[in-house]
Order: sequence, then structure tokens, then C-alpha cells
Amino acid sequence: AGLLAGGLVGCGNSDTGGDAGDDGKIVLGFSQVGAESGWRTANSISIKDAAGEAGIELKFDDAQQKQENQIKAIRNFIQQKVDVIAFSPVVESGWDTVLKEAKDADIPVILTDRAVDSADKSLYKTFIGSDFVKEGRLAGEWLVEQTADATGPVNIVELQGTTGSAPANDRKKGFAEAIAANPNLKIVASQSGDFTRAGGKQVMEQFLKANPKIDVLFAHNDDMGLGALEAITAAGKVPGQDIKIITIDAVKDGMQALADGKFNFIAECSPLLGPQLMELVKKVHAGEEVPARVETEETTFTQEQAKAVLPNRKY
Amino acid sequence: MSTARTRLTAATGHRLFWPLVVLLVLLAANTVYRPSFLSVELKNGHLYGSLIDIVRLSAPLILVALGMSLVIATGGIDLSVGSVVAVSGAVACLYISEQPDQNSIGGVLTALALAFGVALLLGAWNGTLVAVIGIQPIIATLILMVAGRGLAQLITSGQIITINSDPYKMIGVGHLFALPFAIIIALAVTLLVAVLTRRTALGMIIEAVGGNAEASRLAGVRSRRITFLVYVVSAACAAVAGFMMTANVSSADGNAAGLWVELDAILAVVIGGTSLAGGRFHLGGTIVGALIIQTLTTSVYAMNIDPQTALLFKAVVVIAVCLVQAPAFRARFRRRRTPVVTPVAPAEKQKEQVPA
Amino acid sequence: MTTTPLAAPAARAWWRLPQRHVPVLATLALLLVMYGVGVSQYRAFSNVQVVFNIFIDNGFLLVVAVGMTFVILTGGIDLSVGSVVAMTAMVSASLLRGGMPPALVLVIALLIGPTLGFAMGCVIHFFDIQPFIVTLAGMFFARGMCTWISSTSIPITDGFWTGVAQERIRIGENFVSVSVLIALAVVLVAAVTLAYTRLGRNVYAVGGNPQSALLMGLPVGRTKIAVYTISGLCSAIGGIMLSFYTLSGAPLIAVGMELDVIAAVVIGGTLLTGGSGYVFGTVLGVLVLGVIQTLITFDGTLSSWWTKIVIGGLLFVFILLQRLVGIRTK
Amino acid sequence: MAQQKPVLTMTGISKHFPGVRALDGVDFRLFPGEVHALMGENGAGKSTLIKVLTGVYGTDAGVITLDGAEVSFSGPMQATAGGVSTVYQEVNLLPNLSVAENIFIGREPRRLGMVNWREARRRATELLARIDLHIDVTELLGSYSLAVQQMVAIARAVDVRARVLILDEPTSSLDADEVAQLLRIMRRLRDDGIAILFVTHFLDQVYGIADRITVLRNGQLVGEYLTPELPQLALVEKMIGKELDDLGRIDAAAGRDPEAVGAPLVTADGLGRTGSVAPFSLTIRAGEVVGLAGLLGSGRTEVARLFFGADRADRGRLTVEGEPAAIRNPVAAIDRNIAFCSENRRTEGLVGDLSVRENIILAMQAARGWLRPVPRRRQDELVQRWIDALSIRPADPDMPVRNLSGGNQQKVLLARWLITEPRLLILDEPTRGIDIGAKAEIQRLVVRLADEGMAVLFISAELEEVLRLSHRVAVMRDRQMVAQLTNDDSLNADRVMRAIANSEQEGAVTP
Ligand SMILES: Nc1ncnc2c1ncn2[C@@H]1O[C@H](COP(=O)(O)OP(=O)(O)OP(=O)(O)O)[C@@H](O)[C@H]1O
Ligand SMILES: Nc1ncnc2c1ncn2[C@@H]1O[C@H](COP(=O)(O)OP(=O)(O)OP(=O)(O)O)[C@@H](O)[C@H]1O
Ligand SMILES: [Mg+2]
Ligand SMILES: [Mg+2]
Repeated sequence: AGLLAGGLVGCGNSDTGGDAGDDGKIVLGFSQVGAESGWRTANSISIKDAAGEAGIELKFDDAQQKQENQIKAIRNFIQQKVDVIAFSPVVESGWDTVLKEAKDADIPVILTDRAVDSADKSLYKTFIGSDFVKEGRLAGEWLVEQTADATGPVNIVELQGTTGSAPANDRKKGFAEAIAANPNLKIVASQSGDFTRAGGKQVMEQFLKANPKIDVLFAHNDDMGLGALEAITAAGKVPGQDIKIITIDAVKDGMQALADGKFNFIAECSPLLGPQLMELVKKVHAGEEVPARVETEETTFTQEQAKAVLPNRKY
Repeated sequence: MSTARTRLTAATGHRLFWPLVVLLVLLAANTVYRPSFLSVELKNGHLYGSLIDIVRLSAPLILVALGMSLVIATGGIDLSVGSVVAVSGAVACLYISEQPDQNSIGGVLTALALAFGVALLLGAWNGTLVAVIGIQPIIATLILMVAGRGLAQLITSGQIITINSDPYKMIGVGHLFALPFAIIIALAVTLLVAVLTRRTALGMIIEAVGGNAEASRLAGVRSRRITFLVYVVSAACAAVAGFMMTANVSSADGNAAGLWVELDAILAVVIGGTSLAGGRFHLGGTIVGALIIQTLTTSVYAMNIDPQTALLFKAVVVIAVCLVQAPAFRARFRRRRTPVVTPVAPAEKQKEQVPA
Repeated sequence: MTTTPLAAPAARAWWRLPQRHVPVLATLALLLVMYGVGVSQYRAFSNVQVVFNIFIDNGFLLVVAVGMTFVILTGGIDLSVGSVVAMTAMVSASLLRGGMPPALVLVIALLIGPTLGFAMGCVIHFFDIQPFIVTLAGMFFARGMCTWISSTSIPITDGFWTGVAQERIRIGENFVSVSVLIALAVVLVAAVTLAYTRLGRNVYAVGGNPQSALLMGLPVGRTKIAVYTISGLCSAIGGIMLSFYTLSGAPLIAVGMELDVIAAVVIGGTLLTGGSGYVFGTVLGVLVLGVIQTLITFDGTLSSWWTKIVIGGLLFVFILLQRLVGIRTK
Repeated sequence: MAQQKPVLTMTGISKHFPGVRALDGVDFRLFPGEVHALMGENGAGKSTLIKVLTGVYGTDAGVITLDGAEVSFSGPMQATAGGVSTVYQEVNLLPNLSVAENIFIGREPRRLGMVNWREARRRATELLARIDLHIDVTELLGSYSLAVQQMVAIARAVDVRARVLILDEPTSSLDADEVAQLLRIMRRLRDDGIAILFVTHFLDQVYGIADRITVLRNGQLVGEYLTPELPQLALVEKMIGKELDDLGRIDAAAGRDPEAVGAPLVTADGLGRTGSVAPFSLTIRAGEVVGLAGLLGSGRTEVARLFFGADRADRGRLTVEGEPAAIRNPVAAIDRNIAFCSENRRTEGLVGDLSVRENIILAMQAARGWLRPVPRRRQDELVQRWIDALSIRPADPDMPVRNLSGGNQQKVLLARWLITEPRLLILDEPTRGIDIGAKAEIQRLVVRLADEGMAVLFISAELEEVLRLSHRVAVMRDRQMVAQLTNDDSLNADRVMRAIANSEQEGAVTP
């Protein structure tokens, strides 16, 4: 039936779904989590741009934050016989079945941004992305360093990401691990701000009313930190001084706030992994060996560093 | 019996009584947890305190829920309000961000007018699908709910547009007469909707259409026009809510702005005593409903309830709200308490009966 | 006085379609057209496996939608389904991790959904509270249970589960999963229940007019409670299928699924006000959503926001045509 | 009747609704093998008594026994199981299910646990054939007219073979033929020993079949009588509670004074709608009452709907006062001062949620547009006037209309249209379910309005009523208008029936 239908519609114009490799281009099927944040959008754009530059045909799918959709997309990539599949898993677990199908179809898989917890490591070729736990830890370590000579208790409030999401879980974990080094550091309140500015602001308003003395705010991303900034200002406190603010991501607005002295520290989580990914795709397609884990180039920023790099930040 | 008692029964019989009780209980619980919860102070000439926060934060929800009340009264539902919030906020912020002087009042007003116009168009789209083409409201508005969010992200290119405009910011966090401006807007819109529906015959006609569309049509009501209108009003309310939400954080987030607000709005309407089947609607109830929902959210933060269990807490409160409101539920308890009404002695009247 | 019997109805030609089946058939035709468009645009679309994949990937959605069909037919609504699906998967995963035998886990998982559904049905009936609000509370509750059990996802490594999950039932060169069979079985049982049992007919009666149904001596309360229990059961089955599908339980999975499910049911021609609709329509509704999704993945050129706009657009075109065909035949 | 034990007794039944004492210590008994008529004005409490009996409402006080044992049904389901089968006042069936399903739902014939539809259809067709109703039982009930629905409801109740059969105004929308049919069935059932409780506002039906009469007034028992011992006049006096003057007597001549008829007001010229009514031409003049006669389902309602634009005509023209008028929807009709009081008040008439006042004001308000509300004072005035004029009970304008008794609801609907002061008033079964006092009132009203120059299109299942009021009678048969007869002294029911039976012989079509 496939043949027949194919023959009948052979003159169809936009035959983009055809078997790969007709023109020698590598076809990459990429399933993105969604467009839930500016970070994510930057990530998508980076991947698209890099694919264009590298001469790779990209089949981009947006899963709208649903694992089911990602699995569907991967199945369809398999049907379309793409050369390489890459995806940013919505959650860590639950990929074995569909990855096995990809393996059976001889399509190599690359994970980006988030890892999966599959026991069978042969199901994917490599992982490229950031380590959320590490980001949390970097943030915590900076704080420990800063408060090394603090005598009294240091009260921390935490703005978590969406409850149950991987970055929220891991950043919380990494941060908690790091600050355990100093018993003076105490998280007095921790709530979910859903990774949004509005959420961060709303939660911070209540934190400020419920806790007379807040020394440090740790926000799981810049946006919540930026929202909290407004709440802090409205409460008549000076962000960056009365309350030290530590965030993660380093998006442009966040870096601006850091440069302005309103934030104190940002651990970077770079979305710009497109070029690195395309390198990997080419290697994997050519059958070359690749490392099992590729970390994106990331760093941390203090206020001075932010001032220095801000003018030439793309994102 | 004393008049105090009859007055009490009159009060407990009032539609708003039980929702208000729930609201007060929630506030009381917060006060027990943190006695300063109820305190309101004057800081820099602005009222400041958790109570004020609650009202200010519920302002957008109140707006959306007002529009939703009208839609629900016609027997419809509007799932697209969240997307309209996002689109209107995005359009306004995009326009302002492109102005050379973001603080110019003229620029901000143009932005508002533009965004409002777009929202009206979206409302008209919904209205057309439901009233003219006759698609079931839930599906008709689902289309815009999905596509509208895409539209909002298209407008913002998936980024968060940050603006720096004091006049615009005023909508979300400004103050007027020591009161947050958002509260004043919500009050004004509430008054407007109330006057529009209760001082004209619009309210009754909406209720007639929702109560029995065919009968209304045969009574000469232009039910299509009314149905169309309520979707436009709903979108307009959502647009203003969108301005408020984006102004609150001085940025437009196509993805997050107004996410799930449709559920909250419907919940507010239902808590307020309006039936999803259409017919009678109660604006006062809707507002109390919106306040309850916001108080609930704020309580989670203020009482520092673990985010992992916050939803369980919400579930319990929502169920409690609807249980105490349900006459059937209260009747079950009352029956146990008050004795059966003693039958009135049959009237002294001659009755005739024939033998069998 | 003479009695003039009313004109006897003209014998109906065997081929004339009953009026009430026209919308469903129109939907089917439109679905085929949409599939045809896909085939003409993308070469790989014509693979039979693409169709099978739609069933594999939407099996759990289908089962949940079948349960929802019962509820909507009575004029109610069940917002808790997505969360119950997630909760079932979560409970299964955590019990399996705790080392409980799979058979027992299955039984427990299958009991949770109906129990919650039954409870919600009782509240709706006995206290006369709107289904929307009750099931919304149920939704919060079930989702709350998910995060309460664990805020991270729990993988399933149990042999039975992985076995079922990866079992391929070959049909020629192509295959379907066990879930597809479960889904088809559920559809069949539901269709028969609705058409040929008293419960099924009572469901339509309650949806038509609960007041009348009551006066006709039908068990309105029992029916209402039953449909929420059935919906709970279907959600539980859907949850187990989802745990086969993803071999894990994740607290945020199936968020917003209730909307997809309601959309599928309504697109399938069931009236949200109750009393009219078919399980077959629901199957079509799920397929419509599945085909739209597949079309978009096959295209692969859309950015995230265009994806949403195009989904909305396709949905619109579909609904519009469905509606126009419906009017034409009236 | 032998000295028998009653199969059913109700003693000291009281029931009150917020603000209304619907029943106050009412006693009632029902013997096997009798037809017992329950009589009373609109709102007297008849339907409430029945609903209390079958457990739809709980009681405030009182005892019910069935076969000597005290019972308290929790609802119609239990009542049916207990042998009490009921047709409630408003047709309470399911329009979304087929006729066969409506008849058998709840007790479907089954095979191997599955409903046997083939058998159900066969039996339904058979059952309806026995009451001379030949319709397609697989079609949705909602596609049939109200009268057919009522017949189906009766068929359902009768088929149950209960010990007690309750019929609450089953005849209100039936033609003479169907009524005769029904009475025949009732007699047969009575002879089988079934106890029948029968509510109606038609005295001739009561005297035609009832063995015993119980009268209620204002929720109180007036008394129980043997039919032969209670003359009609006395019965009416007991119902209304005062001496009877010339109630119910309309001066027939005054009703149709040919002099009063003025210029043509509305003319239909070849008006028709495919699948609904064949094209017809009909002129209605100012001050004229035109009656529509025909059997059940003959298309009378359809004609009325075309005049009003409730359905859109697909052929022919309408002229109003000589000017062509495109009446495509009710709004257009109302603009031209046409009013339509539909037959099915529950689905097409009233908005149950809204109050009496709002329902009465609705059409007037719709015509003014929502921006110009009728001032509250004016509303109160108008509403009060019509509540008094039609004696709507309870006389509380803020009562939700769904809480009114059936007859009072009908009056509200009528009031809605009367306040719009139309020039053409289309009345489809306006006296349906209305007690004799109010019925006479409405008939007088029609006559008066016509005298004042209003044109009236009058549809009623009661041929006698049509004849009494109309200047002309248009006869419908099989969805065609087959004759138009001038109502002079020579016209009588017999001639109309002949016109209905075979149109060929009637040539008296007036232009
Ligand atoms: N659900 C209700 N709530 C409040 N009042 C009610 C309700 N049902 C009936 N009533 C009132 O009870 C009284 C008796 O009504 P009922 O329907 O029994 O009258 P009826 O004798 O059947 O009249 P009709 O001949 O018009 O049908 C009326 O005054 C009516 O308004
Ligand atoms: N015997 C029948 N066969 C088929 N359809 C019928 C029959 N009787 C009635 N109907 C249905 O009833 C409607 C026509 O009746 P309409 O209401 O115009 O008649 P009517 O003369 O007003 O009678 P009624 O006294 O029942 O109101 C149609 O929609 C038709 O489908
Ligand atoms: Mg009655
Ligand atoms: Mg009729």
C-alpha cells in the first residue's frame, strides 16, 4: 500500500518527509521539550541556526512539555527514517521502549540538555547538556564562600521551579548539598514559583511578610529572581545588599540585573548548545566514537564579571 | 421568636454567606499561623500587607471571572481567556518596547488600545464560532486556547519581553489614593459590568438565553447577538487582566502569562454559585470565589506549606467550600439537629366523604 | 366519530442512513480526507505502521476518552482524569520499586481510580454539587498525591512491566503493542455497554433530562455514580497503559490531558450537554487529534509557536467542515 | 362497587414549599377497579399530591398506605417497583432517545443480559398500534409533536400493568379521537381491577369515566364524592369555592360577530416548507379569529410557526397589511406585531429559572432591546395587572416560574404576549392544562381582543372551543390545508370532522 500511495502522489510538491539522504544531507530529528521559557526558546533557536550552518536537515518537533508527545515524535522520526534522533527529555525515566525501537531501526540517539535514567546505556550514543545538580552546587558553594566568616545564622529563602520538574529537583538538591558545609546557613522558606516572574514575585511578597530577616534569596532561575526583585523593592529593601540574590541561567535580563548590582551571583546554564550538538550529530552519523557525556561550556558570574561580558552576550 | 434569630436565618440563607464563611476561615487560619497576617500598614503612603496583596493579586482573576460569568450564564464556557491574557499582554508590551520613549503616556495608551483591539477581535472570533457557526463552546474556545498561546509566543518570539515603562507599570503595581491601582481597575470594571447587566436588561436577557435558548428565541431575543457579545466581553475582560499581569512584572511572557487562569476563573464562577448549565449568574459570588482562590494560593506561601503537598491542601479546601455551600449537604446535618415540623392541625372545615 | 389512523410511516429504504449517524460518518469521512492529505504530502506517511503508531501512542488517551464519554453523555464532566492517570502510574511505579509482586500492583492500581471516581460520584449525587468543581478537587487531590509520593520520576524495572511494554504483536511487517489490544477491548466493551445494557441506556436517559429520567423511575443517582466510577476505572486502566508506555511514573505526566480527552470526545460528536454521542465517535475524535499531531511531526519545520497555531488551525478547519457537513445533511 | 379495601390511602398529607402551602392535611383513597378523578383549580395541589405519593417530594406530615401497609417511596423508581405507574403532568420523557426506548427504558426486554432491541421495537410498534398511533418507533421522540409524545408517555405507563395507574392531565393536548382512545383503554384497565387516579380539567371526560371524584382547593381537601351524586354545576362550585354565575358560558354570537372583521392584516400566499407543511394560502383579517382544526400531527403547529418565523418558509410569500414581509425569524415577526404563544410551554415557552415577572416581561423587553430596560415601576404595574387578570397563583411576581403549577405557567406565557399588544396573536393550545374558570376567562379574553381589532389565529385540540371562538376555520390534514370554512350557523363539529376525514367533498374554500 505504501508503494502504491507513494507512486500516486509522487508529484506531491513539498515532499519533505521522504527518505533521508536523497541529497546527501544528514537528517536530524529533534524533539524539543516545548517553549516554556526564554531559555528554551534560545535553545531551540541555537539548534536551528546551528543545523542550518552545518548543512543538516532538521526535523523539529515541539512536545509542549509532554513526554507522550516526545515519544510520538520519536516514533514518527523512526518512520521517516531520519539519520539521527536527538531530544531533550521532558522527564528522566520512561524512554527504554521507544529508544529500543530506534536502536532496532539503527538510528543513533543523542540526548540533549537532560539525561535519562536508562539502565541500558547502549540505547543512546551520548549526552550533551548541563548538569542541574552541579549548577545548584555552584550556587551553594559561592554562598558558603561568601558567608565563611558569618557568625550568626544566615537565613535563606528558596524559590523552586515547577514542583516535580527535573531542574527544580536537581538544583534544589545540589544547593542543599553545598550549603550543608556551613551550619549557619539555613533555608527558612522554600516555595515553588513555577519558574515564572509572576510566581517569583508573588511568593517573595509573602516570604518578606512572613520572615522579618531574610539574608539570601536563592532562585532556581533568573526569571523568578527578577520577579522577586520587584517584591523586594516594593517592601522597601535593597536587593543585592539587604538581601543577596543568587540565581541560575544567566539570561540577558538576569545578567543586566547582576551587572546593576541587584543580583549577586548567577550560575550559568547555557542554552546555546546547537553547534556542539551538530558536531556530535556529524560524528555519530559517520560512525565515529564520541564521549559518553559532553558538558556544555558553562561558567558562573559575579557582578564584576557580568559587567565585563554583558555587552557581547548574545542571549 | 426574636428578630435577631430571623435575621440570622436570613443571613445564613444568603447566597454569599457560606463562601464568605470559607473566606473568613481561611484568613483566620492564616492569622493563627502568623498574627501579623491581617495587619495593614501605611508604607510611603501606600497600604501594605498580605490582605492588600490578596486583593491586588486577585484583581486579574476577578476580571477574567467576571467575563466568564457572563459566558457561563449563556450556557457556554470560554477556555481561551488565558491565551487572550497572553496575547493582549504581549501586544501591549511589544508595542511599548519598540517605543523610543517607553514612558510616554501616549505610547502606552496606543499600546493599550492596540492590544485591546486585538483582544476584541479574538473575542469576536470566539463569538462567531459559537453564535454564528454553532460550534460547541468548549471546542470553539479550545481552538483559540491552543492557537492563541502560539500567537502570543509568535508575538514575543518566544522570549520574555521586558519593558521599562512607568505608566504601564502603574496598571499592575501603581497606587491611587493609597490603594493599589489594580484594585481600583478591578472595582471599576466590576461596577461597569454590574451596571451593564443589572441596570439594563442585558443581565436578564443573558439569563434567559442561558436558561432556555429556544424559548428566548421565540420570545424575540436575538440570542445569537447576545451570545456573540458575551464572548467579546469575556475577551475584553481578559485583555485588561492581561495588562495587569504583565504590568505586575513589567514583562510579557507569552508562555506563562495567564496559564491555567481559565480553570481558576471557572472555579471562581462556580464557587460563586453560578451553574455551569447556564441561567442565573451572580457577580458578587464570582468575586468572592476569586478572592477565595487567591487567598488559598497566598495561604500556601504564607503558611509555607510544602509545595509537594500544596495541591492536596487545595483539594481539601475546594471540597470543603463546595460542601458547605451545598444545601443538600447542610440539610443532611440540619435534619439531625432540628425536630420535625409539627403538622399544623387540619383547618376547621367541613369535609365530605362518601362511603366506599 | 371516525378515527383516521395517522399515515403509516413510509417503509425506510435499507440504505437510508439514520439521521443521528450522519455526524459520526461525516467525521469519519473528514478524518480519511485528512489522512489522505498527509499521505499526499509526506511519503513515509503512507506506511501502515504510521496508522498503528497512532493507535500505539494514543491507546491510553483512547481508553480515558471512552470513560469520559460515559460521563459527558450524562451531561457531567470529569476533570480529574489526567491526574488519576498520573497517580495510577505513580502508585504502580512506587509499589513496584518497593518490590511488590506485579499482579498485586495491578489490582491495587486498578482499584484506586474507580474508588476516587466512586467517591466523586457520591459527592456529586448526594450533595448535588456541580461535577466541575468536585472533579476539579479530585484533580488537585490526585495530582497532589503524585508529588506527595515523589517529586521525581520513578523508573519501572519490573520484568512483567518491561515485558508487556516491549512486547510487539506483529501484523505482517508491522506491529502493535499490547496497549492497542487493551484499548480496543475497552472500546468494544464500552460500546456494547452503552448500546445493549440498561446501564448504558440509563446513561443516555440521564443526559437527556435527569428530571424526566427520575420521573420515569430510572436510577438516576446510581447511574451518575456509576459513570464517574467507570471514568475512574478507565483512567486507572489508562494510567497502567501509560506506565507500560513510559515504564515509569512521573509526577507531572499527563498534565492537561483532561482537555485533550474532552476535546476528543466532543470532536467525536458527543454533546457536552449530554444525551447524545457514541463511543465510535470518541475513537474518531482521538484519531483526529492523533493524525493532527502526526502531521505536525512529519512536517518538522514548525517552530514551537507555529506548532500551536497550526494545531489550532487544523482543529478549526476540521470542526468547521464537520459542522458544515452536519448542517447540509439536516 | 362492593365493599372493598382501598388499595391506596393517603391521610393528613401536608406539603409546603417556601412561601406556599401546597397541601394541607389532605386525605385521599383509591379503590381497586375504579377511576377516581382528582379535581381542582390550577395550583390546587393535584400534581403535588401525586408527586408526594410517588416520592418525588417528601412529605411534611401524613401517612400513605398501599394495600394496608404503610409505605414511603423514596422516588418514582421505588413507586414503580411498588406497583404505582405514573404519567406526570408535563410530558416527562427523553427527547434524545427513540420512541421505542422511551417506552421500554428501565424494563427493556433482554436476552442473555443484553437489551433485545428488535423485540423492543416490535413490541413498541404493536403497543402504539393498539392506540392507533402508527409511527416509526426508531425515530427520536423529540422529532414528534407534543401530542404524539403524550401518547407515547401514556403507552409507557399503561404497559407497565401496575395496580395503581396515575394520569396527571394526560388529555390536555390530545384530540377528541385520542381522548376517546385513551378513555377506552382506561375502561379496560379498570375492568381488570386496576385503580386509576385521573386528573383533568375536562368535565365531560370526568363524567364520562370517573366513578368517584375528590376535589381539592388551595391545597385543602374539599371532599370526596361519587360521580352520579355530584352534578357538574356543584362540582365546579366546589372547585372554585363560590357560587357559579355564568362561568364558562360564552356568548357564541358575540364571539364571532362578522361585522367586527376588518381589513386583511396578514396574508400567506403559497407559504410552505419542505418536509413540514405543503404550500397554503390564508388571510387573517383584523378583528378576526381564525381557527385551525385538524388531527394530531396534521401540521397546525407548523403553520403557526411559519407565520411567526419560528421556522423559515422556503416558498411562498407573507404580506402584512398589504406590504410584503420577509419574516425569517421571530424578531421580524414581533417587529410586525405578531405574537406566538407556543404549545410546549416547558421547552419553547418559559425560562424556568427566571421569575414570573421576568418571564412576562421577556418578549416586551426583547423587542425594546436590552439597552432600554422596561422601568421597574412599569414592570410591576403590568405584571400585577396580568397576574390579577389571569388570576395567576401564587400571585408572587418573584417566584421562579418553574415552581408554578402547570396551568399557572400557561397563564404566564399568555401574559407575556398579551402585554406586547400584538395585532396578530397566534395561540397554539392556549388553554392546555387550564382549569375551567381560567379557560372561560381566556376565551372571553380572545373574544374581547378580537372585538378590539386584534387578529387571532387559534389552535386547539378541542374542536368545540375552536368552533365557538372562530369566524373561520381552516382545516388541516396530512400537513395540507384542505379547507377553509366560514363559521356560520351551519358549521358544526360534524362538518369539520368530515372535512378532515376527506377533503374532496368540501369545496367551501373561502379566499
Ligand atoms: N417545586 C415547587 N416549589 C415551590 N412551589 C411549588 C413547587 N411545586 C409546586 N408548587 C406550588 O404548589 C402549588 C400546587 O401546585 P400543583 O402543581 O400541585 O397544582 P395543580 O393542582 O397540579 O395545578 P394545575 O392544574 O395547574 O396543574 C402551586 O401553588 C405551586 O406554585
Ligand atoms: N403520525 C405521525 N407520523 C409522523 N410524524 C408525526 C406524526 N404525528 C406527528 N408527527 C410529528 O409531529 C409534528 C407535526 O405536528 P404539528 O405539531 O405540526 O401538528 P399539530 O397539528 O400541531 O398537532 P399537535 O396537536 O400534535 O400539536 C411533526 O414534526 C411530525 O414529525
Ligand atoms: Mg398539575
Ligand atoms: Mg400542535
